[in-house]
Amino acid sequence: MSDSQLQLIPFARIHGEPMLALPQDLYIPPDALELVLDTFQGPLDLLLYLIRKHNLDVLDIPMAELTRQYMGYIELMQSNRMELAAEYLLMAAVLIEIKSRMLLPKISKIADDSGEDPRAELMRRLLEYEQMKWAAQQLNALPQAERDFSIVQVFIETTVQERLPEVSVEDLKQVWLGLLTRAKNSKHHTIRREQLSVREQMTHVLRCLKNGEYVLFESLFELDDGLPKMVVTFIAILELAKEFLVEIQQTETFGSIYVRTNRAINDE
Amino acid sequence: MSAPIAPSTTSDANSFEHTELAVAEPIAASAAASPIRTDLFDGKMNTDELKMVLETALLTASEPLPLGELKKLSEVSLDNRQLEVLLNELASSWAGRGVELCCVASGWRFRARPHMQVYLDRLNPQKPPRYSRAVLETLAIIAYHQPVTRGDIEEIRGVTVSAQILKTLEARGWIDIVGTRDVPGKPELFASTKQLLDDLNLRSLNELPALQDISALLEPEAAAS
Amino acid sequence: MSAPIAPSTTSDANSFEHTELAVAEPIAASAAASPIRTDLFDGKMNTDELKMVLETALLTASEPLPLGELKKLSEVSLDNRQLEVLLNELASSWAGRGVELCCVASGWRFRARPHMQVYLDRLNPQKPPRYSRAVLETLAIIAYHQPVTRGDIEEIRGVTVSAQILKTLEARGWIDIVGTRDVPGKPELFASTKQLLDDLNLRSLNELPALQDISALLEPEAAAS
Repeated sequence: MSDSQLQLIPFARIHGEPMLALPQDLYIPPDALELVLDTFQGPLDLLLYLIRKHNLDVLDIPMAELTRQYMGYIELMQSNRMELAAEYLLMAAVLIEIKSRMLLPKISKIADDSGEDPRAELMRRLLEYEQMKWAAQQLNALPQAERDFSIVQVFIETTVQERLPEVSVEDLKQVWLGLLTRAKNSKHHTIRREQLSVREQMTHVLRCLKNGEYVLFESLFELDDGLPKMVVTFIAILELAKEFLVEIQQTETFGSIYVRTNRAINDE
Repeated sequence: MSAPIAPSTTSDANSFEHTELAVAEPIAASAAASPIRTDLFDGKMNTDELKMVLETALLTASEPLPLGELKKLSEVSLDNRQLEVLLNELASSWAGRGVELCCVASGWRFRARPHMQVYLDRLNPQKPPRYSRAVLETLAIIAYHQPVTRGDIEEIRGVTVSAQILKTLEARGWIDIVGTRDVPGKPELFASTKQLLDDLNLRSLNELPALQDISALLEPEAAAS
Repeated sequence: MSAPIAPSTTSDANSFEHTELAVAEPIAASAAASPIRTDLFDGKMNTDELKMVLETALLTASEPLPLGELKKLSEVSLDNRQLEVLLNELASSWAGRGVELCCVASGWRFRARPHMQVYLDRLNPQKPPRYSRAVLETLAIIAYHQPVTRGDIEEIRGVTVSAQILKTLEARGWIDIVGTRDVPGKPELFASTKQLLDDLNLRSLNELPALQDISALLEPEAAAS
């Protein structure tokens, strides 16, 4: 095991054996080639691998050597009839172009590109890619929610306080207004204006009579209520009688007056 | 590996916070040093440390955790009783806070105390649900025109009133049956309840906007339409 | 009905638990009596009570809570600085426990400390998927070079970027489309989200690991551009 092998994650496993580094002579067992290629993210990644593996200087790439090694891979891939990604072929063309430009004598330089190294663009791309490759590893190393730490979320029992629809006096008023408008427009019936307190008292009286027993007429009045309320109660009882909701009985003149609901009568 | 969980020796309730801090410190420190720490305590996790782990697990769990699950958190094997002692101690340490640890059917879980709901609602001001127009109109007719039968309501609204609407209002405690009208079929008479007045913050039905006022409002509007 | 809550008079730190209990009791009691209690403290909610409400809200929130949201919990109007003082005090009170209060990009939230994960994993053995190098490199390019088009990413990586990779990152909520570049084809511009920072427990993009400086290696022109 060499030192470099220790630092490398296995590229692939061939017949169960971990493949830690690519062989020096670039020979790759045919059944491993696909796996090996899968480990490279593309031509830039492959080039970086070759450069770093052979301790080449990114800033002074020996183009001939790098191109030769790169082409070795391409040939291997093609001889195995692997579907070669177009990017790999494009990169091969770029490498050959750079190599050929470097072979040209300097004086024959046509356009004034300020003496720029033909490798400059490749260098920039390699460094930029390497920077992002490194950044990706750093990002992945950061503790990540759910993978490396958990988020606190305490349960709230929302069912404890189920929110019921709320109704305001204003709602009721608006709805009633709407009903009155509709009634007015349709004119099928009229809604009488009534003293609400009489209606309220009618309900009150009906509640007092709810159990169906005869109730003393006087007991429906509360002296503490004051005269207006007593009058309203009286009108309410008369109204109930008029609507056949209650029955008022007096068995003898000046005798006790009893009131009971018609429901009680009907139940008999 | 088999160090028994000793009951907490500090009996002074006031020193609780301090005890916990002192115990917790080495964990945090060593955690930074090594990412893999299952063997850190070498089976010697003490009661306070275990309680901290239990607390953390319960705070992050999305479901109640049964005792069987919680046992997995301990390096020493605990029986249900021992675990429950710890959980009850943990629950007590949350007394008086906005969140409590409780035991429900499927296990233990933290939950917000119900009285905190009113504050939490400020963060999510969900619109309270509203009743349909049919329900509101029925309620208005019963409130203003009581006692009324279903037939009366239908006559005023001009459409049939489903039993469901009346049931909704009865379930809410806002209307009830106060009698029957003595006509064929003996229809039930509906009236509004004290509960409705309470919920509307009224002392009596008289405090509902008076019909006269409404008709005053109504005339120009009806004329306009 | 309007009994004001007297501010805590005990200054002894050890009696904290007791103080809190004594203060919290009337809240619970009156909550049961009346469902509407926003006016209960009559604007006099004290610091400890406010901290309890903040703590409860933060413990129960499903997302980090920004200062603007947290302010809604206070009955008195607080500025950001005052609120942050309280939040930092709250965070300190959790020192040495398994859970901590952190400030991340979208706001404040509680999380379990990373060293607790080894215990929590015993309850939930399945882990979220680890992302492939292609996904991670794409994420890094978007995070560090944003806003970028798919073409920009392909240019840097030297290979085509599959739609699946971008979809994976979008589904995780880590990237989104922030616009289109005004060139033929109107390619979409991708940027990283607050969710990414939240998930990495960071407050801003500045807290991402610093990049290796390549400009120094390259020509001055290249560095300037």
